[in-house]
Amino acid sequence: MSWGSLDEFLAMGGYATYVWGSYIVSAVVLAMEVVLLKRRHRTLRAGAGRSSQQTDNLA
Amino acid sequence: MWDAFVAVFARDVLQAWRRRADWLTSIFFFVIVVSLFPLGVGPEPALLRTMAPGVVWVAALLAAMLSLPRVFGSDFADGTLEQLVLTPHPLTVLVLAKMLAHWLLSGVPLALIAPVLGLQFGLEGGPVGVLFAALLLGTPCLSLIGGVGAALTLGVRGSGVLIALLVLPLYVPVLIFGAGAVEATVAGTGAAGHLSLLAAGLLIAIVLAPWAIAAALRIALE
Amino acid sequence: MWDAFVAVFARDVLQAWRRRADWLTSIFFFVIVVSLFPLGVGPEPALLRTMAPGVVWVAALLAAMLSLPRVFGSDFADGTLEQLVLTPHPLTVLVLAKMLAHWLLSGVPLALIAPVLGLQFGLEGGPVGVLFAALLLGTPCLSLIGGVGAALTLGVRGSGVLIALLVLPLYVPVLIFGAGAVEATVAGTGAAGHLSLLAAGLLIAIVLAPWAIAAALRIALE
Amino acid sequence: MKSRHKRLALVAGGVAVLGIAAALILNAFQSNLVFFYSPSQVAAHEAPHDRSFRIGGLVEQGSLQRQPDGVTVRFVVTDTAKSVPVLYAGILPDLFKEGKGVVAQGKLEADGVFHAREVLAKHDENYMPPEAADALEKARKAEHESQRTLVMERAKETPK
Amino acid sequence: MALNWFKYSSPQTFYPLAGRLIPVFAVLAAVLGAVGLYIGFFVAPTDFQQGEAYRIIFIHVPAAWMSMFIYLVMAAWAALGLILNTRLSSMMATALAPTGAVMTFLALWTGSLWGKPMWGTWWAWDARMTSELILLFLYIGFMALQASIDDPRRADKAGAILALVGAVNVPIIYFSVKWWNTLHQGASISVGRSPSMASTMLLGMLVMALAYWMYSIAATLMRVRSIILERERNAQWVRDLAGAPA
Amino acid sequence: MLEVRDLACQRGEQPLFNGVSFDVSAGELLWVEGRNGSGKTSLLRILCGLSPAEAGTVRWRGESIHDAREALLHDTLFLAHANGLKDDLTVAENLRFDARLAGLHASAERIEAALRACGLRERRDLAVRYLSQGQRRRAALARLWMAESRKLWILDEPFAALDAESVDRLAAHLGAHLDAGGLAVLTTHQEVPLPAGRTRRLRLAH
Amino acid sequence: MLEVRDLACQRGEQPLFNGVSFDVSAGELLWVEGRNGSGKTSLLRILCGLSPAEAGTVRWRGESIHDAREALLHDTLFLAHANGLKDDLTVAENLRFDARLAGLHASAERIEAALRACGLRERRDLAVRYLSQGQRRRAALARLWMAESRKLWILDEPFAALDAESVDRLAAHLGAHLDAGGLAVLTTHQEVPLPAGRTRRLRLAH
Ligand code: HEM
Ligand SMILES: Nc1ncnc2c1ncn2[C@@H]1O[C@H](COP(=O)(O)OP(=O)(O)OP(=O)(O)O)[C@@H](O)[C@H]1O
Ligand SMILES: Nc1ncnc2c1ncn2[C@@H]1O[C@H](COP(=O)(O)OP(=O)(O)OP(=O)(O)O)[C@@H](O)[C@H]1O
Ligand SMILES: [Mg+2]
Ligand SMILES: [Mg+2]
Repeated sequence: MSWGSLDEFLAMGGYATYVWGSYIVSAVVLAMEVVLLKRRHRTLRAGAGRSSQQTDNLA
Repeated sequence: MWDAFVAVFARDVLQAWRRRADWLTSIFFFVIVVSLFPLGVGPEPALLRTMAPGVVWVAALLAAMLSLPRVFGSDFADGTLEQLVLTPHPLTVLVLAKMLAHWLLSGVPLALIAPVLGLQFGLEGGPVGVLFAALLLGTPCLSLIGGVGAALTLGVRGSGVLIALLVLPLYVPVLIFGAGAVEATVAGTGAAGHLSLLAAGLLIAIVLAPWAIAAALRIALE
Repeated sequence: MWDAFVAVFARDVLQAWRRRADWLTSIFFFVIVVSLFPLGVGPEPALLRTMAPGVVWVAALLAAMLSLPRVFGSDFADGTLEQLVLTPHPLTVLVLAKMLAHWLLSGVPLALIAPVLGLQFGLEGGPVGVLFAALLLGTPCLSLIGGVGAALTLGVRGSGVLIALLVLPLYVPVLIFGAGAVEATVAGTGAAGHLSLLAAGLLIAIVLAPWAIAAALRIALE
Repeated sequence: MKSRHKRLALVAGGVAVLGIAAALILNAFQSNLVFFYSPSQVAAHEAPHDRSFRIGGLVEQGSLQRQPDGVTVRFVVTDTAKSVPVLYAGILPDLFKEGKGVVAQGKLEADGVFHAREVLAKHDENYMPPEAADALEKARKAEHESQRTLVMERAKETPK
Repeated sequence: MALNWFKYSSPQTFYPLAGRLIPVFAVLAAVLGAVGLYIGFFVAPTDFQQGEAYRIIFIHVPAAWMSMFIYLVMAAWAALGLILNTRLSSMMATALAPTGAVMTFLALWTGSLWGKPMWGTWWAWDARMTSELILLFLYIGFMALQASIDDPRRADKAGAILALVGAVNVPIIYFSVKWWNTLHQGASISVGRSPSMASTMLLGMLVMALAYWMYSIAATLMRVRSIILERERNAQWVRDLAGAPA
Repeated sequence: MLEVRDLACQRGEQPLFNGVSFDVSAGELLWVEGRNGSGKTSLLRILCGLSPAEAGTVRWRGESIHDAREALLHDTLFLAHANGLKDDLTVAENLRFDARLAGLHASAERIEAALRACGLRERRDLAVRYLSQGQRRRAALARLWMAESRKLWILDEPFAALDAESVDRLAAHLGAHLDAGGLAVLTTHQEVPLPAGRTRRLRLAH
Repeated sequence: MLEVRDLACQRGEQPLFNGVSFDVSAGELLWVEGRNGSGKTSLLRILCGLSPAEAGTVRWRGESIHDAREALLHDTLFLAHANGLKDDLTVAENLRFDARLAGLHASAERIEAALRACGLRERRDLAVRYLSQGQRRRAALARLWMAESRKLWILDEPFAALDAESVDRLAAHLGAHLDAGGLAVLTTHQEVPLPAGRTRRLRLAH
């Protein structure tokens, strides 16, 4: 299958809203999940560091 | 075991009788919710007749749900639940007794009142009978499924609405087949299929729900 | 006095924040209840559109009501209510703070989410805006009136039915004018009348309800 | 010892009850719990009377007529055994074509015409390029006209 | 072998293992996703009846499959945690839920965007769609329940019971199109029947399904690592991680 | 300062007590004794205006508490059988809101000090639902360490569930309160070292 | 008969206790002491199988309580901080249901006798919500007068809120229970006359 032009590709045979609506939302949602997961893990690692430093200070 | 079953059942019924205001309220609530719809939607008879099964069932769902937090909540707060768990009898059996009492006090009255409400909405004899039968089969499911939600949310922050979130999705099939039974009768296509699905659901719930409830209660007490 | 008002308000909000699962779920509850109706009634678009205002309002009423027992119930059980009554500030003011917190946490989110649900039921822009406005005016009424009921139900045995009888009739006008406002907009007759009635009801409730609630709380503690 | 017996009895009872439940479920699928009714069911008076319901089937080849007003269409829904004429005013879904599946919501009027308020397309689970579909169609036509594989066949079979 | 299992069922040993596995699955997901999209958009032909709109299939079906599959896996881990009392199993269940909910949401979203042009409606209350919506509520209920219980052990057990009770829904979703006649069409792929789909389309769908699968594994492992850190934050080994780069 | 005359109280059909009269003046503690159910709690609730009495009068600073309710409330701190704590809030939060509400001076340091005095510093950020029975009682009592502005303490079984050390601490604090010219009315079934010399007893015979 | 080995318990993030071991044999009473929050309640709940222990074993009649849960429950009576009474039912009703449920022998005369022993005969038909704090505790304790078949009594602060007379009565009853070959594990912060010679102490240091 080959598309005549980029426009034709973007038009998706007249179903652009639906096809791209699906694909873009899926991409955004999945990307967001990954970003949130990374952030959560990063803050946790940082937090682990801080709390251990605190105990170090106390000790 | 049987003695303990009866004791739990009798105590719950007696307590409900002492607090009859409480469960009368939930029945009253049912009646009010159903009666509110003609006020909100307008008095067109055909419209009301179409809505009737759905409205009655949704109201029944909500009424059953409203009474759920009480099922184990008060036992949990005053320490009787601990005593229940510490009896030498299988907890599932005692739980079944509690659920039976709950159904008798919240489900059966709804089933008895619903026909009157159905008539008010212009339903005829046949559909009203099916409505009654469907509620009689469906409300114990509501009690049992609801019991699982109630037990799971025991002693949990913000349990009231969490119950709704857990339980309402599980209520949906009961709602669909319950309302479907009446609608099918109105439409003249026969309600046997819907009713037997409701009955099957009830049997499954009777077997599985007490087990889940008992496990959840044990966890809540840990 | 102002300090105490803020303290009560802040405590209730903080407590709700601690139980944020609670009010997050209360939004879900509202959404789920509204979604139950198409399941029960059947999917016909015209029917759904007709029912929409009534359904949304009934659901709002229920969501507000579900959270009511908590407003004073937990304070009563754990003894904080006694402490509240024993402060040197006017109890009506403290009660008003509690009701404000309740509305902010239960009423406002409903008003915010209702437009989305209205769209799902096929309502258009104009009616949806009115739905929003009506809920914004109506939900504080529900909180205040419900507060009277909640206060009366505390402790006094056998009062449940009485409360249902007292409070639900008071809810009915809110419901009728609230749903009526939206229906009037759909019908193109303008919602100004309904909305100003709602506003009037709200003002009356703000003046009278705290007083009634305070009195009821004192009685409950005797 | 005794309590073990008790527990065993409880478990056995549970299993028996679940068995009954399974039987009831099977029984339920004998009757019609459906999203839509087929024209045969309508003909056999299994569909609701005086009430709105959904009808599902194929749009009969050559039955589609546009009324002069431009929005109203008439077509016949068939499951090859029976058929029902349908009247509808409104926007049709893209997949609405003669010979394809359709689900219409509306009411069967006394004149025997189904007045639809909503028309949905129901398509099958086959996916292929147009050329392949053409080839298949030609082969099938050549083989035998009467052996049309019907989209709605499965739906018809379901109640069994 | 058995020994290995026990070794890796301790959060402390699993944490670094997961850390090493994540890139593998992430890369697999990315590569398979790229290949799948290429096949989907540039190799697979137009459909004879749906035109280009059918291309939603490449993300709808994987999301729908994963939504059900993740629920089953979650229930299985939860049950394992309930019975064997292994901490890691319960953490896996907790970690799976949000990804499952995301998949369910995507299945609903893409399905409804697909339904509008093809069927003529965004939504119909048929058995397939309703039961999928219930699945979303079950996921949310599971997460809300666990979130509102402070004690993680209690949260695990309570969640496990809910997960098990809700598992009844999955076969209903899957078989709904068989049991009732729904608006949603039947399965294109089922055991004992050759797929009713052109082979390049099928290939694209399967590759995308694999990509989603790998993605789900990677996301779940990432989440389970966070959960391990949260729950074991007082263990010495977590404190020792402090200086080390994440 | 607190004058009680001919107080009578009835519960159900039987009178609980009749003609109870006493005075408590600044620096004095009244220990209300009596068997279970003899009406101690009922008496205390009447004193702070929560329940009405069947007959008799209660005067605070010379005024009837019905006419000068607010004056009484400004001066009174009441601790009931129930602890009056929110299970969902932490100890510190409970204390803070409670103090603000009661119009007590509740700076962070004072709360900290009160918590330390009650041996709850380490639990300050734990939700009350996780406290042990005695820790809850202590959290409720922490209020007393912020309540110098309150002259009249009415305490129903304040020593319940407390361990020996906490009992001593509370008794000492009561002594300090009396020294500062405060009054206290309390009940207890336990043998506790109440401030000697300044403690009067009232026995409700039933 | 009750053997506890190396019990450990954790609440929140900190261990409450570790390596707790003791034996209680027939006719003995174990008094679990400790400051507020030292883990007494937690220990008692582990003993009767309500909570899981972090580590360690509890054996009753030689069998682990996890394997022989039912045997333990047949022999055990547990009284918690909470009274386990239904506010809406009368004292007599509470007692009757409770006894039937626990499988105790609960004829009308026995209930009557138990009520008399607890000094609640006059309140027998009063709803529990109207009882005073101490009367409630007594109602909960009335169970002990019907529980000869229960060998192991686990009592969490049984003396709380009781007046002196009731304390003595309960202590005497405990003595009788031990005489009959029973066992008891209890906690209390009060100085009560526990059966001399047969009482052992376990101090949970925290
Ligand atoms: C909101 C609406 C929808 C929901 C909730 C939904 C849900 C699902 C689910 C749960 C599955 C997996 C079950 C299975 O594999 O049999 C599935 C599969 C599928 N869906 Fe949907 N769907 C929706 C709309 C649509 C639409 C509009 C189409 C096409 C026009 C579609 C086409 C498919 C296809 C082709 C499969 C794969 C079937 C197979 O090969 O097994 N879906 N859908
Ligand atoms: N409705 C009623 N009918 C009969 N008696 C009642 C009723 N309500 C309360 N009582 C009795 O009134 C008394 C209330 O006593 P109160 O609570 O003041 O006792 P107390 O001295 O504080 O006892 P405790 O030491 O146990 O706390 C109890 O004896 C109770 O049984
Ligand atoms: N989630 C938690 N985080 C931290 N500490 C906790 C948590 N849950 C419980 N605790 C602590 O565990 C202990 C529980 O003690 P327990 O109730 O067994 O005490 P106790 O010895 O019975 O005390 P009391 O004499 O007051 O009844 C308390 O110190 C409590 O603060
Ligand atoms: Mg008292
Ligand atoms: Mg304790």
